[in-house]
Amino acid sequence: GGQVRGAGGTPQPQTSGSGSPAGGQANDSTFVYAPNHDVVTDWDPATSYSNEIIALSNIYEGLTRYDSETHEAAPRLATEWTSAKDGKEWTFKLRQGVKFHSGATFDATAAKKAIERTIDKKGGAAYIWDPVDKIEAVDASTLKFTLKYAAPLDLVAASGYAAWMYDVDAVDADGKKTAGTGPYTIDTWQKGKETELTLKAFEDYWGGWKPAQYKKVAFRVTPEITTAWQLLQKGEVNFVERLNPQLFEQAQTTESVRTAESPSFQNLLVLFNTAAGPTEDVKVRQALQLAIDYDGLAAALEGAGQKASGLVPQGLVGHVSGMEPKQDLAKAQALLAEAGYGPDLKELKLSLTYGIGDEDQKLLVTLLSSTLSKLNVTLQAKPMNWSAQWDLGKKGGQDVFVMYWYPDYPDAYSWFLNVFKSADKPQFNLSYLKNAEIDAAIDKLPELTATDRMAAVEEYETLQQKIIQEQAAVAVPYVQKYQRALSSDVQGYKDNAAYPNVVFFYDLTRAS
Amino acid sequence: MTTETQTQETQPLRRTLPRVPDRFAAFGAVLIVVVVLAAVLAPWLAPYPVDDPRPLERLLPPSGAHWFGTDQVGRDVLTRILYGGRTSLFIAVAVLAVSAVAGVTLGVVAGYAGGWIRDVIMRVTDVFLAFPALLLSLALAVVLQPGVNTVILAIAVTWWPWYTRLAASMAASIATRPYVDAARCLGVPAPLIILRHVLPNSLTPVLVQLSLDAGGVILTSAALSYLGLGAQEPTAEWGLMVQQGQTLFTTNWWVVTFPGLAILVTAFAFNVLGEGLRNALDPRRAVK
Amino acid sequence: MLRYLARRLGQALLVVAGVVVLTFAVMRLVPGDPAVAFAGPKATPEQLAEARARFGLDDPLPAQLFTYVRDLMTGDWGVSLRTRQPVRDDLYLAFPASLELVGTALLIAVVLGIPLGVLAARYKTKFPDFGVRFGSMLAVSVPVFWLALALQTIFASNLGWFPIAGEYDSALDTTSPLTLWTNITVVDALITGNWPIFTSTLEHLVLPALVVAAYPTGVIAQMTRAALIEESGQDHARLERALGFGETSILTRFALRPALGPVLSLIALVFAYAIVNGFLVEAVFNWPGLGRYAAESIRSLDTPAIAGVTLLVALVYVLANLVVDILQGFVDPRARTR
Amino acid sequence: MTGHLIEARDLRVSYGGRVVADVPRLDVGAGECVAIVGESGSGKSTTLLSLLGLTQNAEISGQVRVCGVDVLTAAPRALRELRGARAALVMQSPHAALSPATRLGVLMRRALKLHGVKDVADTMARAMDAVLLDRELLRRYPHEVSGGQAQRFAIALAIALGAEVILADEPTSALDVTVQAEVVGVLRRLRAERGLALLLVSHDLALVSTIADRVLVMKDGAVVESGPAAEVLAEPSHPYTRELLEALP
Amino acid sequence: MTMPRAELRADRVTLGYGRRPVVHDVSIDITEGGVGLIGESGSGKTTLARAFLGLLSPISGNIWYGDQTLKKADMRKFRKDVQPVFQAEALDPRMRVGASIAEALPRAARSRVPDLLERVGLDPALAVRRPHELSGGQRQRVVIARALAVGPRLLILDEPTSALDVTVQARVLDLLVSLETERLLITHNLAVVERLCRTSHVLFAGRVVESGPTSDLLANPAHPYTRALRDAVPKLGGEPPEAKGRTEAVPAATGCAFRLRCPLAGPECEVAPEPRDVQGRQVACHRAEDVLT
Ligand SMILES: Nc1ncnc2c1ncn2[C@@H]1O[C@H](COP(=O)(O)OP(=O)(O)OP(=O)(O)O)[C@@H](O)[C@H]1O
Ligand SMILES: Nc1ncnc2c1ncn2[C@@H]1O[C@H](COP(=O)(O)OP(=O)(O)OP(=O)(O)O)[C@@H](O)[C@H]1O
Ligand SMILES: [Mg+2]
Ligand SMILES: [Mg+2]
Repeated sequence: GGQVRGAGGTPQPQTSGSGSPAGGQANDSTFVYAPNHDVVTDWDPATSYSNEIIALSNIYEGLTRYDSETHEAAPRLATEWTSAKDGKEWTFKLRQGVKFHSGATFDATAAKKAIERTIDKKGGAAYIWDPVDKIEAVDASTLKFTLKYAAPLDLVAASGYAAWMYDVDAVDADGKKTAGTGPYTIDTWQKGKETELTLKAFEDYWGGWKPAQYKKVAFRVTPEITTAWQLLQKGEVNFVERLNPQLFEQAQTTESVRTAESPSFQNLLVLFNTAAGPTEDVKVRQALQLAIDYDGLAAALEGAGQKASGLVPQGLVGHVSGMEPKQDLAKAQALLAEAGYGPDLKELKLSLTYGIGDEDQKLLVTLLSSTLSKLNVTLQAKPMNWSAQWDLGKKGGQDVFVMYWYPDYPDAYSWFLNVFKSADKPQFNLSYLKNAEIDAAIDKLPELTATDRMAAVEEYETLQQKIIQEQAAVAVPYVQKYQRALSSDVQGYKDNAAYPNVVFFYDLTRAS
Repeated sequence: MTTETQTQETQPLRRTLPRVPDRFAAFGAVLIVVVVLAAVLAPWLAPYPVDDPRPLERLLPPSGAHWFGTDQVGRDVLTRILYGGRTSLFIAVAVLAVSAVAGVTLGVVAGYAGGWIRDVIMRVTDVFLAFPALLLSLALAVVLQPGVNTVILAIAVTWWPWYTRLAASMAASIATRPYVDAARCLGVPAPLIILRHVLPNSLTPVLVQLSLDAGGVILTSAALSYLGLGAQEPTAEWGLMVQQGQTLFTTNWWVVTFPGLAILVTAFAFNVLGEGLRNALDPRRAVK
Repeated sequence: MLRYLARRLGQALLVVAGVVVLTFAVMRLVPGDPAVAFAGPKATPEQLAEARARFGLDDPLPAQLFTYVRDLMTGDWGVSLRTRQPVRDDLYLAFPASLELVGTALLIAVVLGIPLGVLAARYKTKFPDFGVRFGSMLAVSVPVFWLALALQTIFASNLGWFPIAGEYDSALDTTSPLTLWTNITVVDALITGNWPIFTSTLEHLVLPALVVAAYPTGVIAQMTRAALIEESGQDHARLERALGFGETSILTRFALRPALGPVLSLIALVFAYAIVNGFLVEAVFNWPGLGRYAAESIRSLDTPAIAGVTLLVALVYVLANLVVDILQGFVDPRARTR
Repeated sequence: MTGHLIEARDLRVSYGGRVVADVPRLDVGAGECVAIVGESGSGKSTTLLSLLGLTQNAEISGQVRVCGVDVLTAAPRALRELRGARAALVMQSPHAALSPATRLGVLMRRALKLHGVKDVADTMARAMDAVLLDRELLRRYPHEVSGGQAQRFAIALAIALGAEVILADEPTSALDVTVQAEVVGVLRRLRAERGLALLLVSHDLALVSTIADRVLVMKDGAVVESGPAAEVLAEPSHPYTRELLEALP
Repeated sequence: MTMPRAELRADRVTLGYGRRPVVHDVSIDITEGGVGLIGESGSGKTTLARAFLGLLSPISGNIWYGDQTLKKADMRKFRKDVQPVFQAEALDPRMRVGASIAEALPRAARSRVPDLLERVGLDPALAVRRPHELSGGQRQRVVIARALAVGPRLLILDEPTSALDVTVQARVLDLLVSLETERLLITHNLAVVERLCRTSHVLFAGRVVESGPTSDLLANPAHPYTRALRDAVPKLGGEPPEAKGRTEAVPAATGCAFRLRCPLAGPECEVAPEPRDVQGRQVACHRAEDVLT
């Protein structure tokens, strides 16, 4: 028998349930987002850990949301919070009158159940709740966390993954129902179709609805940048998450299109093997750091990347300004010579692995290998699929490992804990750095962040100097920059680096 | 089967080539010579060093200094096309050599031996034929790390069955020829019969097919590069160049158009020559 | 005929078995752990172990092959590491769209290619012949992805004659929802009389189908021409001439049918080729088909999905060959007794 | 005008400059049978084909009139009307001469319609009867009938179209002698009944001697001897003809 | 005869391609004085020849070589003893004819090529030519020369002259007669059989329908098919051969295969006739006595 594609067989009701719009012009158009790959793979808000963040962020809400301007957590389902006992106890006051899409009421018990379920599922980014020892629903509107060790729980609760509040009884992995409190719910979902997902307004959203807001959203999967750009020009889509620099430039001068640029929390790490091989010699590592053409790279990226300053991107606590690296070939050659390599000395052979199909990484490799060949250094660069690259990395199979890093919740701690804290079996510590002093400093970071901001900032700065300058374990060429393009009639768009590629559709209105 | 085609099969290539060569085919041959020369002489013809990125001179449109413009890291597109020809032609020649040698050997044995040997070889061939070429190449490229050698191996693995099929059918028909029977009656051992009689007489259509396929191999390797699984930076290769330039199609057309044209012209030249040869030798032999 | 059919079927099954084993081998050869692909880039060791157990990756290889074959037999094509859906469901969605695209392309190829071949054969060595040969050589030589970009930019973006991308205007999903029977949009729209979606799909089909059709059209035109010229040089054409038939009617009424034999078997080959070629085109035109699915799967090393696509394409190839062999019996009576 | 149905003067056919057939004079009148004999490759088939303008890529000079039509200068349309309807060709290898994917009946019906014959069904049936072929054969494809049947079908075609002239090229070379006897019998009957002019090509001297009125002997493209069959074969004047006759086993 | 006989005989062989038998249950001894095989085209003559040469294994029955079946026989010796002469096509078009002949010789004996060419009446200078540069008659002689190179005692000749002109044919036949070898000759030219073979077998639809001394057989056939063959041969200056009216294209599937074309066919012919001895000949016909005059 035939099943119906589209509006579930029932034509849309002529008048929507919320009654007539209160003044102003109703916005009956659909906001179309053009992502470059499939949107949803995992509908479970507990375990979702992938591209679906661009949809789920509009369906689910957390207790807090990171504010990209103040660099702090801002109220969302929690209206206010306090921490006590050196950051080991946190109490959140919850917003009243919030309803789940399922009709159930959001309260402290529901929140507790949601977080506990997320922790139990152990999927995705559930580890962010690791510090939590106990959750208590003190009363309907008060939620209290007791921690095992100090942690900035307000930032954890702002995470884009594993921090959603949902009705645990209504979770549906098949993508037919949603269990969040957010402004949108699923309208249709057809995996594999061009318009994979459409969302519709949740009429009982606690924030209420204004006429100019978009009540419908569609995700139209468009893998080719050129195609996306042409669709945007024709007005068939409203938002393209990323264009290349040339198209972006063209977009800036195109009338029907607006552009937005903002730095992300994702930076490129060039990790040098500190444990074995020629890069065990710190001089070689420093020489490599100096050989990278940072300015050329940034120029070639034409705004898709921005020269990094230190390990922590701008916008996060812990960012240090004035740490921008510079190419210095003379010094690099001198350092190499000290290590016994160079144009008139021994040839240096280095192996490097990077992500296959990544244009920006490829650019880095292209530039670096041609520079190094002048220094009598041969770079054997292997593009690899992530799982293969990582497998090799875990075995210490290369001299240089190129990868991106980004935090799961907006906190610089992730770079230090995961990438530079020593480990017997390296997971992401792919520079294989083993330094007790650094380890000790890293361990102190959460508590400092939760209790003494100023001290934390200082500690972050010292650590970065140690890792980048003294140890030369890593070079950080650039932070990725988002270059968005959107229809010029869309108003209210603001990028939030803590939620990569997410558009909060509720905040948008259409100019008439 | 008409007697006409039978005699054509058995005549030496020299005799079956038309006296007035097909003008179309001749045109293809000339084009191929030009392309090959350009590739071979690349180091002397190329105006710039092949691997010399200058980020500050990136994406310059075609001009007197850079006839075909520069690419996104500031390398001269003309230079890279000239050098890219070396890679692409090398890939084509290597793939065809490997797959023709493997395929024809197996095919001739299958066709001559018949019986279960033929059955086994042909079923294996069928499996590889049914296996989508591009997909198998892709899988192999993933297994073996992308790069020129992988491209060669990957395409060859999916290419040989065609020659096996062709050679097997030729050999099977040759094996029933009286002169093969005569050789068997004289007591000539089978390997020698294959080498002396079956192989030389099966080769003509294979030659034609080789020429037709050269274009196909270049296109496939370009498609592999296009999917990011072919040649890798900083190797100059046409498919890779198109792939890297494709997002610039609307803004910086020269980065993608010239390498695309290079592929088109080369594939065209080989196809034209192959089609000309085929028309001259056997108009009916199936194309792929 | 029946025995012949049975034999062909047996052979086809053998080939399919071979493809299954080969697919399995390739899947296992791929370095890097499928579990990593499943569990994500920042997976913890426990998550990895769980994934490994789930996919039976710790079993010995023969056991894995056995499980794989048994699952295939029961219709379980595995679960995609990327979409986390059963691969069979994914394919069930993606394949019809590819079929729609490739089917249309082949239709175009046949409808254009055969008459062009006839034209060339009729005016052999004259201008039309030259034109057709030149054009068809170009068509088989042009890199598809390049052609796709060029046509899209020129005809959709600059001239605005055709839509840029997509299968049909998705706004129609709400105004005139489509009832699915075959999952092939045009077909379903046609049989349910859904004209808005039908016309919209046709509009969207034009450009990608033309791109995919380029290669088969060229090959079919060449092949038709060669076969016709061969046929019209045969003794029987001389008899037809001796009976007073004109050249055109000899070509179309007598030579074409026997000439179609080789052309037909070509179509089977081209069909599989076009599906794979479609992979490159689908990305450019946002066509929600197998190609996009395959490309994404390859990028994320989604081995069950890659294996599924491979198997499906191989099956289609085997099936197409089978159908062509049978069809050939109808077109060329000589083939029946062979 | 001599009133002959076939009339050729100084016919010279060459391929790429090489003369393969040079026939100074060839006449065939109504009811007559003329045979061309000679060694393989001597230009017999070429001569026959050139009489209907059916050679490919050949240069032809001289004059050829068949049923009053000047074959070498006639417009394509006039040629098409001549061929089949008035002058029919029976080709060397019967199977190869029939389009493999066309049923015999379809071919015959198309040919009859082309030449505006009325009562198609009736005519077809009568023609098949005339060559003693089962009408059922019309439903078959060429590969489903035997060589003798195909040969007789070709003759049936000529009869159905009412041809005045039949040019038959080695109609029996591949056949077993029993089948050959059948084919020859049909042709003889037609000559007697309808005044059919028959031009026969063969290298079987014995066969020729039994049915031809006149004979042309060809060697290396040239006619070396010609005259009444009985005379030429009984008292050959040219050494080659003698050689041919002596070699008969 | 002083020369030892190359004993080769077929014992109730059934031959075919794939599963389909085309020759049924045929027994033929190759005896002194030449053995002829005649019959309609497609009746299986070539197939039998290939079986005699060991190029095709029988589906059932055996080919005996001396007192051993071919399967068990010493093939090296067999190959020396028995050689085929096919049509001129039996030369590899790419090889010089000298090389084709030399292929048959051991390395040391390559110098014998000119001798062999002379023996078949060819100029040794022709050795450097390729087949297409020779006339049909010359090519046929090269084929014979090559067969003779290994010193065979028996030649299997499949239509050695049918592609040739009568004049050339005569010369090749003279050559064959002059050779001191046994022969199995396949042809559809009755006059040639008469000249070269003491015994003959007539094949129809894969079965031997009549065999016996050639002269007897042609002078006074005992099978209606043999008689039809003889009668249909046109005679120089004679009357045109008589047409019989209806002939059927396909042999009958059951009973006597010739029954549909046989003027004498009666109800008994619905049963396939077994070969029997009639006046010193083997005949497979129920009405052989009526055929003999
Ligand atoms: N289309 C052609 N192009 C070139 N040469 C040709 C062509 N057709 C025939 N010939 C040549 O013309 C000569 C005469 O050929 P033709 O077919 O007339 O001989 P024939 O007397 O009929 O011989 P046969 O008895 O073998 O049929 C031969 O040498 C042949 O090779
Ligand atoms: N290679 C083959 N495969 C299948 N069938 C074959 C093959 N060769 C011959 N035949 C068939 O076997 C039968 C006998 O063929 P064979 O060649 O022995 O006939 P023949 O008596 O030599 O005929 P001719 O006088 O025409 O040479 C024929 O029906 C033929 O079609
Ligand atoms: Mg002839
Ligand atoms: Mg034979």
